[in-house]
Amino acid sequence: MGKSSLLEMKGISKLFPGVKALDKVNFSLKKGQVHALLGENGAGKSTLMKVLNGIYQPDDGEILFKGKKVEFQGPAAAQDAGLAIIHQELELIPYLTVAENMYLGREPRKGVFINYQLLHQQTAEILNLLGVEIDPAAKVKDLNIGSQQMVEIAKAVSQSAEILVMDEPTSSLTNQEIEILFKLIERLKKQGIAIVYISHRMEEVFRICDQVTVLRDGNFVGQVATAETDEDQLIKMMVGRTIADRFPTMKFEPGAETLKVENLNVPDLLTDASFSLHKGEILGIAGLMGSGRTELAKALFGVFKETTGNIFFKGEKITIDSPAVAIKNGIYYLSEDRKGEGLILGLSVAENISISVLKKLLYGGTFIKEKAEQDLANEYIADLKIKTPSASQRVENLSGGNQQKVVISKLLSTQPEVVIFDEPTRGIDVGAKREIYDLMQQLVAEGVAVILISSELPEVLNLSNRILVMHEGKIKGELTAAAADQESVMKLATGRRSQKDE
Amino acid sequence: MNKPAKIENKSFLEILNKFKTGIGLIILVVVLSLLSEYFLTIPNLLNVVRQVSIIAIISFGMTMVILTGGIDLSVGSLLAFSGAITAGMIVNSGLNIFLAILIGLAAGTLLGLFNGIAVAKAKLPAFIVTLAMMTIARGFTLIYTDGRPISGFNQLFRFFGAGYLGRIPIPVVIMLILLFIIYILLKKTPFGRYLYAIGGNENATKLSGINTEKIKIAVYALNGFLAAVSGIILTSRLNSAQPMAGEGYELDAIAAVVLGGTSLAGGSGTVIGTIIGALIIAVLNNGLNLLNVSSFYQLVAKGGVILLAVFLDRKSQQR
Amino acid sequence: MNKPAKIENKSFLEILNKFKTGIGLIILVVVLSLLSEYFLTIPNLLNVVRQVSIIAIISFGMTMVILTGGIDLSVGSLLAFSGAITAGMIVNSGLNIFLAILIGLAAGTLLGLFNGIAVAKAKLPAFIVTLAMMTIARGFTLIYTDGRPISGFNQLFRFFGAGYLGRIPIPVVIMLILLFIIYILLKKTPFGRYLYAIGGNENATKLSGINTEKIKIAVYALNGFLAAVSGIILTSRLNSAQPMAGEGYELDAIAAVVLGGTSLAGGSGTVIGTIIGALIIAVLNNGLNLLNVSSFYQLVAKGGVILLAVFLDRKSQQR
Amino acid sequence: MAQDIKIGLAVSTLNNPFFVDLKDGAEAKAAELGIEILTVDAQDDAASQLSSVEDLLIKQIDVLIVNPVDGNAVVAAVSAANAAGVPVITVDRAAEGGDVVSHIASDNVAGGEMAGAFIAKQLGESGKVVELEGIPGTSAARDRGKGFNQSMDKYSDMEVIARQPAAFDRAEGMTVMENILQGNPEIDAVFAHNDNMALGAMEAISAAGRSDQIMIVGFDAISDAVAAVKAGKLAATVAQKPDLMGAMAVETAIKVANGETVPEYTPVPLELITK
Ligand SMILES: Nc1ncnc2c1ncn2[C@@H]1O[C@H](COP(=O)(O)OP(=O)(O)OP(=O)(O)O)[C@@H](O)[C@H]1O
Ligand SMILES: Nc1ncnc2c1ncn2[C@@H]1O[C@H](COP(=O)(O)OP(=O)(O)OP(=O)(O)O)[C@@H](O)[C@H]1O
Ligand SMILES: [Mg+2]
Ligand SMILES: [Mg+2]
Repeated sequence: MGKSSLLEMKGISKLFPGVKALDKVNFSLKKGQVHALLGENGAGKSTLMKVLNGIYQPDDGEILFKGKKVEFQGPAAAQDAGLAIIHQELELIPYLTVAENMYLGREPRKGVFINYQLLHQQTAEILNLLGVEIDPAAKVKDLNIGSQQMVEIAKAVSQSAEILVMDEPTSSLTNQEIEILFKLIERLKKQGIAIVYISHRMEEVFRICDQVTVLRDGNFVGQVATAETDEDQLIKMMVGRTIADRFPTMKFEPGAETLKVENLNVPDLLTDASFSLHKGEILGIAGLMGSGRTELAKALFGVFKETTGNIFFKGEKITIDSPAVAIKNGIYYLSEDRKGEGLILGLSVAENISISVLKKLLYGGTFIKEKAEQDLANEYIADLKIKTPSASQRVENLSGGNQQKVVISKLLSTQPEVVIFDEPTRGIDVGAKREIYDLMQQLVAEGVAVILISSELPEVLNLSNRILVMHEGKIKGELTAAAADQESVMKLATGRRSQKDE
Repeated sequence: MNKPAKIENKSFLEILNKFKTGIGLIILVVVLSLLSEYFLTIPNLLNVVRQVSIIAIISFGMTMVILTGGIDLSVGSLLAFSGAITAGMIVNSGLNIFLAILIGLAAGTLLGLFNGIAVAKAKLPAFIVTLAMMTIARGFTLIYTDGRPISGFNQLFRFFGAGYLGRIPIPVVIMLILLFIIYILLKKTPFGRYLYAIGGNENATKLSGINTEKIKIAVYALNGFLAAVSGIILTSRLNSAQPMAGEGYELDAIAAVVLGGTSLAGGSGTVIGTIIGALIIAVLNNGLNLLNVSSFYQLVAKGGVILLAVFLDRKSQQR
Repeated sequence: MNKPAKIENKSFLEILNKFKTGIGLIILVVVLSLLSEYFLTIPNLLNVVRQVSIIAIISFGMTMVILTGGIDLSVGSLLAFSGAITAGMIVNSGLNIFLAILIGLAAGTLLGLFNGIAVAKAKLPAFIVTLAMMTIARGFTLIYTDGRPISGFNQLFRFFGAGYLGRIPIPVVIMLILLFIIYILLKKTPFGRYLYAIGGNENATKLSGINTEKIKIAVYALNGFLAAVSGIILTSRLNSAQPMAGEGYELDAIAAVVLGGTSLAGGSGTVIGTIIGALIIAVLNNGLNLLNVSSFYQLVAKGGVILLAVFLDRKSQQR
Repeated sequence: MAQDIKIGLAVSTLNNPFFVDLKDGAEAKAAELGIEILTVDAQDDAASQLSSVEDLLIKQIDVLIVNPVDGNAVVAAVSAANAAGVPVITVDRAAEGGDVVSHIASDNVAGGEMAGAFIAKQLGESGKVVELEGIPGTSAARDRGKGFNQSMDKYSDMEVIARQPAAFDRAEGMTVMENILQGNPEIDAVFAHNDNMALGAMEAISAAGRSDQIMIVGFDAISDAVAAVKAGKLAATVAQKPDLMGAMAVETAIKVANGETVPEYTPVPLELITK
């Protein structure tokens, strides 16, 4: 923390009603440095960065920027001073165009009007620089999540800030897009721009970061140079204990066929999907973003109205035309979109967990047994180690990882026979990830059939018994665990050749 | 960890908040008691609760609709329609009173059901559907009555609006029973829980295996039913079915719901809050009448107090 | 990647959709032309556009308010208030007409400003704030006019409501100018884009360093201004400021906005859609009169057609 | 002879039985004489009345009968008809300008006075009276109130102790009366600007058990009210003859269309209906 520090945050504390999110945290950043900020879900990473960007005012502590004390009254002040942030949650305006979003509040003008020509030109330049093909005039709502994330990144880059905060920028990017981002980071670094990088993916931290600062429960744990540490040490700093392996050793004893899918079609989204699924196995589904994995899962779950094809459940043909029917048949889908499709944020932990089985918790078929509901919730809170003050806490107030565990509890409460996990570990810290893997292991051991959709290839490779690879709405091939590696999956995923069971 | 502290803190604040809406009412009551000697008398208070009953019953249904994130502008017209049908069945068609009431209730429920189907199945915006229904049902009522009131009931029918149980007016009894039922419905049954869930996140609710369409249809139908109950009570109370009855009641009902702390975005709110909201409006009307405030100033005072009440309420919620 | 293709596809669909609302209008026009020989005549069409102008001007403002995710129920009362103030300044205070108009415009803007401050600064729900303002402004109007219409203007003042530019009625000219200005405002200026941004994601807009409070206050004030413009035109057209003018116009304006495809949740919609929506309502009123549909059946027909129009519109959007 | 005459009838509102009667009277007369009549309803909105009159003019009517929402605002509609060369007859309420060939109405001010005088006489020129007002700003509320208060002012011992609006609405009349009853232990009479409010007040008063202390006078003589007067529950109601008014308007319109001269003002008899 020498003289050349571009930024010094000293003794920062931030109190939310009843929660001490930050407790005397220190953080420093040098010019041209890529500095990782690590910690479990809810450790206070995002809060610290929001304090830095003037979104929250600290209750205590001071911020020195280029050696001078600063107090940003709002995001605009921080922007003016040369700070930019890529938010963890996408903060884009659906009905505005990419260009309008990128320059929101900073539009080039011609008199009182927006200079659209210049706006589109500037936007195109930034997007080109990033190497992504996005139309500046497209509406953001029409982009997929990955592209939206790239727009968010481009927006921050366009501010030509001296400090750029990236709060989990890769959680919804494809590998290809991640590579683009990393190249960009290298370039910005060379220009002397300092970057704060928040991620739950260790390999990324080791690849691009110089320094690491670790937070735990709102406290500063320590700062180390990346070169002088390793994964185990960082994990220990984060969770206070060591985690032996990232992945559990999976034992599969596939039993009878639970599900057989023949020529499942959804107009424009899914073409002729056929596969089978057995008791006690995990069927991984890999593919690039937009390859139709989610659509396949949702089609099985009865979300789409115009589905055609045959689904056999334990040998019997069934028609699934709504999630209710799917759940009745023992199939449950865990959405990739936790906030949009998983949780009811305003309801309590218990109310979220019980919602799918509420009808089984009734007195006289009419009134909810509140005690039974609480018991059910407490059982899962204990089993899954959900960090919450009580079962009646509003889900909104839980950290991301714990929210994910609530959705999983909801799923488990229905005692499903087929579970579809769609990106189950997105935005989840290392400790919690391992807990979710263990849970899958346990499900399989109990004879549940699992489908695992994930964009993190190591996850699919390490956890699956067999792997389906999708490309443009079609299943391009199937690989056994033994035959599958990064390369063989990517070949299929990019549609380079078609094969069956190599 | 200091998390347990947080939760206690929160729920304490929440209790305080619930209390606050009530406090607005209490302040109003105290002020009016000081200003008018007639206000705080048993007959006047019974009077106020009897007056509130019609709007309150409608606003119970409105609470449920708004909890799902919807709205229903047609309640005033449904009220008039059901009242007119019931009256017509009794007076013109000479039906048995209970049969007539059943038909009146069915009429309101049916139109409510139509609202529900248009909103839930056809996915049309509730605002427009119920605005159209407001016009259509008013048209039906005027056509059915030819624009004239229907009157001439026997004493039995008058019981529902003008009768008493001990000293308690029957409309108040009906209101309290409905309040109790709907309170339980919202608090203790899956149906009630699903209303909050739909208002909170309809998508997630659907993916949790709940038939959200069915629930929404049921809510609008129920709302139509409650409007019909109000309509029949009003008809009985006035001893006449007025074709223009209930005009503007939708705004009073929505105001009661929002004053009671229910969010127009859906997902949070209580029917207890709603009855307090309805009481604030009724007490205000009563007080202004008692104080003999001249009509133009009444409008200003009424608007001002509503604004003040919601301001105090939100103020307390913000901290 | 097939992404660019997808986007083209989408925007083509969108164009088709925009077209669709217009198609609803065209269908209506064709049907009415077949049913009534009087409908498709120049005098009648001029008649219709003159009739639509008052509601249209209000609904332009309403479009902006709704784009931000808000609502304004007070427009009808603001219209009456501004009209009354203008008329009073001319007739009672003997002011110069242009000065009187300025004062009238200022009156509407001021009350709108108050709405905006209550919504943006005090964070009160727009529905309740403007509902209270609806009552309060009506009270002010009645107090100011003592419940009596104000009339007795000179020919110059009557020009705004009853004059012509060539064959085009002045209210239509004013409406077209305002339509053009607001179209440009929404499409081409930062202010306009911020309205969409606030309605789309207020938090994100704030995080982009935009003073969302200021923008929201401005929108409600602007809406008050436009209500005042309508009020002055109406006063001039009727040759009298009616204390009860504009009652229920808020619902017509909102209906026009929603028929025009603007989402009540905010964030998407156009003022062109709104004018089409307003025209649908006006053509319907005119057509039903021309067809001599009796007034009770008119209500049913009007509600039915609105329902149908929004149904067709949403149907086309769903695929 | 009169076969191809087309009459336009613009009614202020059909949400009130009084005007429904007026319309029915006019339409019945027209049907009897085989005349085409086109009716439009303004729902008490002056602007909507202007629009619907414009729509009627498009249909090339020969005579316009208008029952104004408001006497001042209707001038624009009258002028529009004048400009189109269509003669105008006003019913019930007068237009404050424009060329009107004939006005047919009963006098609301006179009616209000009649009611006031009746109450004063019944009470021996001394007592406490409540006035239930119609929708503020409407001419009926204004004129009936004006007439009533003029007559009250004539008697030094007659006192109007409460004056509250109840929107011409029965439910509102009942609620407002209930509240007034709470605040005023001594009331001798109620005058309501229309029968709807009077009947609402009647229910409130009988529920409070004060029927024998308070006399109620309404206005309009709608059938419910007449029945109540017969039953001794209402003391009186001021009868207008809306159906007669409608019929007379049509007769006058035909005369106008045939170029005959008609009187500028035709009063329709008012009548106090008592038991
Ligand atoms: N606006 C808020 N109000 C109340 N509590 C909050 C708020 N924002 C954050 N918190 C709480 O502060 C703590 C720190 O949250 P923060 O979002 O900074 O965590 P994080 O380290 O970014 O976690 P993640 O990895 O899940 O993103 C958590 O306990 C969180 O619940
Ligand atoms: N609601 C929707 N409306 C229209 N198109 C959609 C919708 N949802 C997804 N798509 C499109 O369908 C295709 C597949 O979607 P999606 O990106 O969810 O696939 P995926 O394989 O599940 O990827 P991932 O799970 O990694 O996000 C994409 O082209 C996407 O843009
Ligand atoms: Mg975070
Ligand atoms: Mg997906």
